[in-house]
Amino acid sequence: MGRLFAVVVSVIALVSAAIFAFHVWWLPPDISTHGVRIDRQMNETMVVAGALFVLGQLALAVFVWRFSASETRAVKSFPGGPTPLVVLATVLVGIEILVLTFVGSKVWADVYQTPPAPGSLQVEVLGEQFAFYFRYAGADGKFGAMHPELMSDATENFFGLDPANDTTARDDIVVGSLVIPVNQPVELRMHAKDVNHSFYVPELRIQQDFVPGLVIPLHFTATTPGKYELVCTQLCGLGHYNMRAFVEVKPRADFDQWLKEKAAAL
Amino acid sequence: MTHGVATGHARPQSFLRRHVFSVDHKVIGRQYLDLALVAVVTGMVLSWIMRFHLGWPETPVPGLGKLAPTGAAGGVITPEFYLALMTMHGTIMVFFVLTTAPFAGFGNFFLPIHVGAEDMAFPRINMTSFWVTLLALLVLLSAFFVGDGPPLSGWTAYAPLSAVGKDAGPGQGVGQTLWAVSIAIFCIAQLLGSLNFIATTLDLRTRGMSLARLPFATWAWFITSVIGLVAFAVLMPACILLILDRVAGTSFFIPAGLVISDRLQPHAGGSPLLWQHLFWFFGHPEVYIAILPGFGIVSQILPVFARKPLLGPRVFITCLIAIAFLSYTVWGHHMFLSGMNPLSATLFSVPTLVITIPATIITLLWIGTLYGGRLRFTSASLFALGFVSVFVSGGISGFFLAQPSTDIYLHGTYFVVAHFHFVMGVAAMFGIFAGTYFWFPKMFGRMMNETLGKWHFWLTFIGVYCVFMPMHYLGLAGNVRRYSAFTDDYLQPLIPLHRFITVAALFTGAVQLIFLFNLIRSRVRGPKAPDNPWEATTLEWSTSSPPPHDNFGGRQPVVSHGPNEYGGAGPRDYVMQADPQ
Amino acid sequence: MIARFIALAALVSVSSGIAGPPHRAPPLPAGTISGKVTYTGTLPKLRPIDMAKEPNCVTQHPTPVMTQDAVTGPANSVRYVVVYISAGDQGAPAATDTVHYDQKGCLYIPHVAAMQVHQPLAIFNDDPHSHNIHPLARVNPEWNKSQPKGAPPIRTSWDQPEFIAVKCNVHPWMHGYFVVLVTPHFTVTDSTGEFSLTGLPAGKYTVTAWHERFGTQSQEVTIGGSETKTANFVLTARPY
Amino acid sequence: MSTAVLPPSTNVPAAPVVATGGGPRPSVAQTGVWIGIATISMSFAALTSALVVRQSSAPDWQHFPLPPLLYLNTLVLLLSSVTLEQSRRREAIATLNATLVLGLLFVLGQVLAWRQLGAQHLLLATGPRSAFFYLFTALHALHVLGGLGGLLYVQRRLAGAALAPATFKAAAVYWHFMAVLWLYLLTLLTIRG
Repeated sequence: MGRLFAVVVSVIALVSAAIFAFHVWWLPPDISTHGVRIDRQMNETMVVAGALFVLGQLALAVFVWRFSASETRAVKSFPGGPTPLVVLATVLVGIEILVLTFVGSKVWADVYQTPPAPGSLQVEVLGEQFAFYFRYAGADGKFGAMHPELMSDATENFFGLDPANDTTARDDIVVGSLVIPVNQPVELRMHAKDVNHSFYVPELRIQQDFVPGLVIPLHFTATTPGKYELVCTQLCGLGHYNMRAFVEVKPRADFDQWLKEKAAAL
Repeated sequence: MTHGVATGHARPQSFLRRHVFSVDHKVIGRQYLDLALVAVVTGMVLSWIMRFHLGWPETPVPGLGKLAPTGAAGGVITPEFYLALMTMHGTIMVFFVLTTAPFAGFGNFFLPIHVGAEDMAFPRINMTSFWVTLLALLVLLSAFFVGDGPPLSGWTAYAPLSAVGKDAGPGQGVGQTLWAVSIAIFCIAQLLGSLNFIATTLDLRTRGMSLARLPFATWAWFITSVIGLVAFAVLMPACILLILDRVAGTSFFIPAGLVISDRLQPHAGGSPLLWQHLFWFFGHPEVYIAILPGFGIVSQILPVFARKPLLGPRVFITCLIAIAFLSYTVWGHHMFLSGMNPLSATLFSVPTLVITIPATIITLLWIGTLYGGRLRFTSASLFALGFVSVFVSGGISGFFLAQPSTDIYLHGTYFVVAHFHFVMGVAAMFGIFAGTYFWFPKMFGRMMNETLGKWHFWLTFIGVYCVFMPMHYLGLAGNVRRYSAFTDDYLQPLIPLHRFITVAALFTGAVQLIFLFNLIRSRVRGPKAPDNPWEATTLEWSTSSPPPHDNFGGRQPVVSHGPNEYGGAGPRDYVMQADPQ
Repeated sequence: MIARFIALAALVSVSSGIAGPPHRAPPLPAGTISGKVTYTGTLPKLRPIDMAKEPNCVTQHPTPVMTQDAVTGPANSVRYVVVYISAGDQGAPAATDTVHYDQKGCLYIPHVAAMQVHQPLAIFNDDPHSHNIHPLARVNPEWNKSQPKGAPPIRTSWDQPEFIAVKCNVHPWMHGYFVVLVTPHFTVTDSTGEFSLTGLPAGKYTVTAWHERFGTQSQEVTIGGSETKTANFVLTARPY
Repeated sequence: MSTAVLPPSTNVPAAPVVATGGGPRPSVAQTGVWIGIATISMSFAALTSALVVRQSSAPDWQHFPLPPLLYLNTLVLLLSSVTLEQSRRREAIATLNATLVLGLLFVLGQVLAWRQLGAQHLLLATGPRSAFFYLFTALHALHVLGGLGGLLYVQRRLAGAALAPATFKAAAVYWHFMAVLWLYLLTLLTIRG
């Protein structure tokens, strides 16, 4: 039975690892400037963790195979006692932790602890049960103030703007898709209207929660034109699974044209 | 208050006092395990319905339309019903199975015997904590029968979704209040239980039972109860604040200006992140509350069946203590992307990674223990070995989630689901199974059927890998968790993989019927168990199977040996703790 | 299938404004109040509804749908105005025919559905995806239910008179009304803004016109016998 | 091979018979009380951090003077600790009864203080500071009531001359902790005004 156990564990470990190694299911291609480094960090972690996983499972398998019951043989203790194992684990895992932390925290810091590049396109994002809405400042470059008491889905006043009294709000463009120009830094300012939501675009390698009561900044640069899906990853209620929007990355000229059309329709 | 073991309590005569409102820790331990069994069957059935829905979202579930006319009219599961099932599945499993069975269940039965006491330090408090746990479970389950049904905010109940009331969705009215009340009640039960475990371990050890001679499982229960004491002492006030926000109009977690379903909420100034901090300060240690008893059980079982001592017992205990300490410094890794200060993400990441060192050491100690042993394969030892395997699988994926940079992509995906199901769900369940096969003879005086037990192991072992390993792949492909259907274009190609998982989950679930059958049949028809069927050393094996009311038949055992003396030469290769010097 | 056909037929009848219960024989002699609803002032600018998050709803509407909170017709006529007898009515048992409310192309059809208290209401989902129906009732019990593709219709009724806003949280632009009335005499204007309340016995009535954005107006009308009286309403529109 | 595991027959090695209760045992009651104190401290520490976070999360922390009655209540509670200590040292019933009365007075005084605040329209949901005030005082009062229950038990055992000194000590430790906890909460509520 020890041999059976060893074989089953080995097969499970090797098949599982092979599916990872051959990228049978894998991340979609990256379309952001910072994503390359996240992918590299992911790959490095995958190699290290994968090695530990396979080695751990195989060691278990080998020991179980080798030391199955035989009532005649005297038991032997592990050579050197626990000390070599403690040293092995501490050194091996310790080095791994140091490396991952040094490299990884730099990747993290570059995405979340740096200010957005000057000249970033400013877009306000509103997360609500169960949709995202996006706001561009319009011709005046200014966002109208948000008034929760004026928010109304029925009249499409998702951001609670007050165009009657607030002239900066009149030219704000509010749409249901995030349209951005390629290769231009974008800065989002994220508002939650009701409960927690999250902003996740797998291809952009970016994810960030919306928190009610806070305005959360997020910035990135998209490098490949196309249409991608933005989904909510923070449980927000019954329509959570259907809370999504599309991110359209357009060439600069197309983006300008789109913005002009939207402004004209106001 | 009681005077503990010195005066003891006589065996009561009435049926109610002996079997229902018993203060005997053994009866209470069995009651906890029975409660966990009811809970785990409920939780598993809920997960079947969820899995079925994920594979075939538009196919009506036969008969479900009658059971849940609101949530699944015509058998078609609504998104809110899916989320309600998910919330109840998580809450039931985490609190009423993974906390209850390995810790409160086995711990209650065996901790007093392990230390050589005739009962817990406070038997009446012990009884109270069981009945309070049952009350908490009943309050939670009652959410199925009220108003719009159970809450849908998940077992983490993030505010303000959980705090603002019924505007936030079906189930967020009475159902969510019942959830919060149930968890607050559960905290009371756990605090009382932990108090008993700690006092018993500290004060009621028999002669010769130094701390160094405590069996490993008891060490694990002791450390778990210290963790639990701190963790549940934080969760309870958090639940009280949540209840006040819901029913008394306070604003601890609800900020100003929220508009939910076109209604401006009458709250101001609260902090949603406060709930997350309080919850995860409890929530991460809770992971260790679920898994550390498994560590103890496996460390106790492996030497018995390898016929040699656990490698590095002192290292093992040092690592347990290190994990307990570190578990309180890592809660922020659940909140990397929550909107808290990004700098603190790095600070929380480091202890999270460091905690893998003691965990790795413990794993190596188990594998090293096998070296040079004479492994005997029983259902118990197979599940203990399986525990090592699934714990490695679950632990490794933690490397990805502990780093903020890779968590950016994987947070909120099935990768997380795979990780915690392996490490705290499956591994803890394997610990429970190992403990059951190991201690059943002692608890009920009858042997379990080994053939059925082994079939149960093999099918379950392969089954859980088929269920949970593919979830890593889903996560890598960006599959978001807590979705009731995958309508997004990029998720649709993943549905076949979901179907595979569903089939595997239904299969693995069905396999558990073997266990259930074995459990019930062996309780009445199993062959009589000898006192020490596995040739083990700890005190429970020095008394009869099952132990008498006062555990040692009016005698107080004297301990002269550690729990780890296996592999000696001679006809009997082990020395029992109660053997004379 | 037949039931579905009848459902649609009834739906058309409701949405085209002949919502009065047709099966009850009106007491004779009976009068009629008819008229037209128009507006003065500046209309709010209609915005195209952005349905981008639900692509199959986008494809169902080749030209973009405009918001429905201020729909007007030729000659300043106002659509979706509920005109009903708010006082003077003797009351009547609830109509037994079912009011049908449909979700199609991520819109509520009709936008405004008027019904009597206790009158059966059936809500259908004709879209190939899930909706949730959330009537924001305050007097009546509020509820919020999803209706996935393939789920049976939701059958219900309301016990108290109330103007209930209905929304779909999954598609925030979906917005409509259940107008629950005591009287059997009510109608919802079509794009001509014209209405006609028939079968009124002699007596003094208050006729009320309600519009979700332009507010409420009432007039007193006395019916002497078998006659037709005119009551026109002019509502005030504001740009914001 | 599964049968090979079972030893042919196992006799329980005879554990030496020892008279139960031999030798002095540490008081489990005292251990229990100290663990309880640790737990209660942890809960209030969590609530304290909640207060700090909540106070900084929005500028809506209203200022109101605490009812002066609280200071009188504080004296009553401190006095009860003194009488309890006297009772414990001399095993005297009279001073124990006085402690019970003072403890009850303290709880009644807290209720009166709530009523005074309520009369100023400062209720639980009025604002964050009043919410924390009611929460802290109510939770503390509940724990004091629990302590009173324990003291009642002590009183009954003392009257029946069946009280272990260690048990009395345990009850006293808990009661003194209630006073310490209250002083902490009062200070917190004052400096976080």
